[in-house]
Amino acid sequence: MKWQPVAADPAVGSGYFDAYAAVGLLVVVGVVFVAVAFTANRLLRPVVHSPEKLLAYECGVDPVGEGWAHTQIRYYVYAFLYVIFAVDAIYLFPWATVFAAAGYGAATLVEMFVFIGFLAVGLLYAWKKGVLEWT
Amino acid sequence: MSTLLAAAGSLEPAVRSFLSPTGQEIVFLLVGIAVLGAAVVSVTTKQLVHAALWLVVTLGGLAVEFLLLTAEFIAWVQVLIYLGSVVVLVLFGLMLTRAPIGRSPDADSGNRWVALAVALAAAGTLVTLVVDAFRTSWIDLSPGAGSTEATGTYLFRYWVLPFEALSVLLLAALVGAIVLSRNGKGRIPRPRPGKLRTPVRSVTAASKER
Amino acid sequence: MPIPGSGLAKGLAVTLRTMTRRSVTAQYPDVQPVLPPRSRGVIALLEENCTVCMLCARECPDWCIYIDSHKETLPAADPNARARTRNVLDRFAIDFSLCMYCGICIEVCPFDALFWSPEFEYAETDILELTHERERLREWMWTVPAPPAHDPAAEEPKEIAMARKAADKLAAAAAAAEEGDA
Amino acid sequence: MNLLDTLLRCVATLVVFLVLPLVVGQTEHKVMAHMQGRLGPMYAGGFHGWAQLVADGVKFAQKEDVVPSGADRRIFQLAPAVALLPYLLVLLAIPVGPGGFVGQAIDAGIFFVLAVMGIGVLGSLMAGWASANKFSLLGGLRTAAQLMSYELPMLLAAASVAMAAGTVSLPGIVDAFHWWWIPWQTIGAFVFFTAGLAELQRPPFDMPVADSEIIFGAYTEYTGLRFALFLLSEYAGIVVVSGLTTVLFLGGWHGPFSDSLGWLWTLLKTFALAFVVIWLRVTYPRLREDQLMRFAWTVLIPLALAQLALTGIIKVAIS
Repeated sequence: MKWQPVAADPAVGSGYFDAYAAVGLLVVVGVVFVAVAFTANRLLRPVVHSPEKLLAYECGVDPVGEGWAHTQIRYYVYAFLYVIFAVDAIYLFPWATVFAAAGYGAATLVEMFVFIGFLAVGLLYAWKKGVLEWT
Repeated sequence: MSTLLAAAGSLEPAVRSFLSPTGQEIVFLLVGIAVLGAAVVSVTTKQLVHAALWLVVTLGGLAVEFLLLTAEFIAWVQVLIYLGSVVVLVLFGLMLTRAPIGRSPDADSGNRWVALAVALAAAGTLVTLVVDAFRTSWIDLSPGAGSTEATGTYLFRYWVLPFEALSVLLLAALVGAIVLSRNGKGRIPRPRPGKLRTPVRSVTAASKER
Repeated sequence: MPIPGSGLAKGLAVTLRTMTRRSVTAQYPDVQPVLPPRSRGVIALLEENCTVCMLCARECPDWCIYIDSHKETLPAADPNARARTRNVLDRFAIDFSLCMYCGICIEVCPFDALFWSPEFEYAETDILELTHERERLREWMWTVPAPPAHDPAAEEPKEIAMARKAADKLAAAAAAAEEGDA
Repeated sequence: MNLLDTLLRCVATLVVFLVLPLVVGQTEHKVMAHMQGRLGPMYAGGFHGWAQLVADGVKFAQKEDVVPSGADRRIFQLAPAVALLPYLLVLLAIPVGPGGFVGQAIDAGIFFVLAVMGIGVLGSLMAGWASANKFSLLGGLRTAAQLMSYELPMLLAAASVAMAAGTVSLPGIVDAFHWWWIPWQTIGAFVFFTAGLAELQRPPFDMPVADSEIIFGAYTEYTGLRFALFLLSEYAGIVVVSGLTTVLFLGGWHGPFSDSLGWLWTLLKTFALAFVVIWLRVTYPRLREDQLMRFAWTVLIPLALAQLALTGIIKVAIS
């Protein structure tokens, strides 16, 4: 769809709002589906209480301690890396739609390469510093 | 600049009445109230992970608001970045440290009144700013004005320099994250499960001596 | 130097090839399996041969054989002789929920009272039912296959050889007596 | 706006959402069995066990709903729905045939699809945290780490297609497709499909649910219908990832006689990819956690960046 800088015509808007109304309707349909499934489940299922059944499953023995254990914190760095790179990747999409159009061309390509280049440097830095090593 | 102005809509005084709202306006208002409610619950709940999940509702609701304002691109960026990564990052962090099921007695901050004051001040400033900037002007929402293509056009026509500056900022953030995750010199002395605590070399040397 | 990824491709080829072949699954309840000879299904008891020597119960690695017996005194046939005692079997049970089918009991039985039967369809819904009492064990005897024939080139079994030797000796003695008479 | 028409499209999407994953699941049962020299289900429904998954569904619907006593009840119960519904929404936007044969065309197609799929992770995270079980928590953490590592190559590869087509609308991308895109975008297709597989936590990328070490990851405590919903979301995920790869990289409805049989082409390509998903599962062993991370950050992301550069240069060269 070509973007047209046309303002103040309510008729133009119908397609856009229709599309997202359909999405909203599908959300409702999905929620109704889940609700119906669980109502059916509620009517069909047996309920037999036993305290053992409600214990946390730990390979058949009684659970030890509580439901939390200390885990390695190393992967947290990649979460940071991901957020930064994701913000970067987002900018690729608006660029992707316009860079080949008339009036942008090579200059925009170079701009983007500079942008990606900076991040590639960041990735290389991370690599070099041993962040991307796991063993 | 004409496209920019056109996209912003006419800045003429309102000719429409606020008393006959359209469907979108009603939905916008309802979602806005829901977002506000979720935000309040998110900061007042005593359960850490619940707070993060209410944040999901808040941010998701904001995405819907963006959609209703025809800012399609921003809306999905909101979902992708805030719901998909920032909240996941927060949840990840909470689970890695300590987020027990149930209430956390230490979740209350002593600064709550200060925080409330700052929040109210910030909100007041923003509302005043927006009201002052737009007064009663009516902006017609034309779908497409917030599409990916339109955003790309603006970004690469008028805002190239900030865009490039952003890449430097992101690089700085990246380097900062890496530096922060290491304690000064060399690598973090990480305990390595499944490996001998004693250096491997000495073990092999000992076996050679034998 | 192999091409990188050739191992991965080879793996994919193996699974794809296997898919095109006929599967080897035996469709058991519909098609009865062809069991190899000497299959270990269940242990059968030939009660008449049992002398309550308790060897099987003692050798059983997981103690799944239960034997109860009492002694019976047989009146002596000859007034000068002592009265003889005999062990009488009261209970012989194997708990197949414990049994690991090692077959040691069968090996050690000196009087051929225990046998392998190839029957294997005796699953139960109650674990207690898996303890087969002697009646049940005796029933399994009907399913014990005849022992396989000896190899034609094999040596004659010792029992038969000895019996034949004795018979031959008797025959020879009889023949000698006849000759002496004559 | 024609409400009835839209409602019909939504219900049709729901039906597709419920049927296709079952077909893929049944295919997996049979294909996996035969690849391992077995037969797979043979009884349910009479002919080669075709109704096995229907029977499973009926069984799941009758099962008791157990919520562990230590669990955070609400979140525990909400998690399967959060994991499931995003795939339903994504299915709406995947174009099947030419001329508007799509649940609902959305202008920001790729964006919508990637953003909404990202929400599904929250379901696993909620399940992992709320179960009050160490294995679940570990599974949830692994899920988060894995999805964060693989979301990025997926985004980059999708951006490459958006560059080639000059649009982010899914029907627009398929319309702009030419056969020579396939060699041009091979690397992107590989990266996208592999990263998609990892997002689904399918073997060989199933570290977060590694059954031999952390039982079933975030889903350990789930029973009955809630467990079934998680399973359904996994198979719906296969359909969605295969469908998206088809639409983005394999030309969707393009093929011989594509005017009338376009939808058939899309379905065929989707099923071929779903078969590949199953095939990979049967063939390869599970990657270790460090291998997973290294693969994403040192193989897929550089490859995706290279693909971006290639796409940009060629696109500018030909325009």
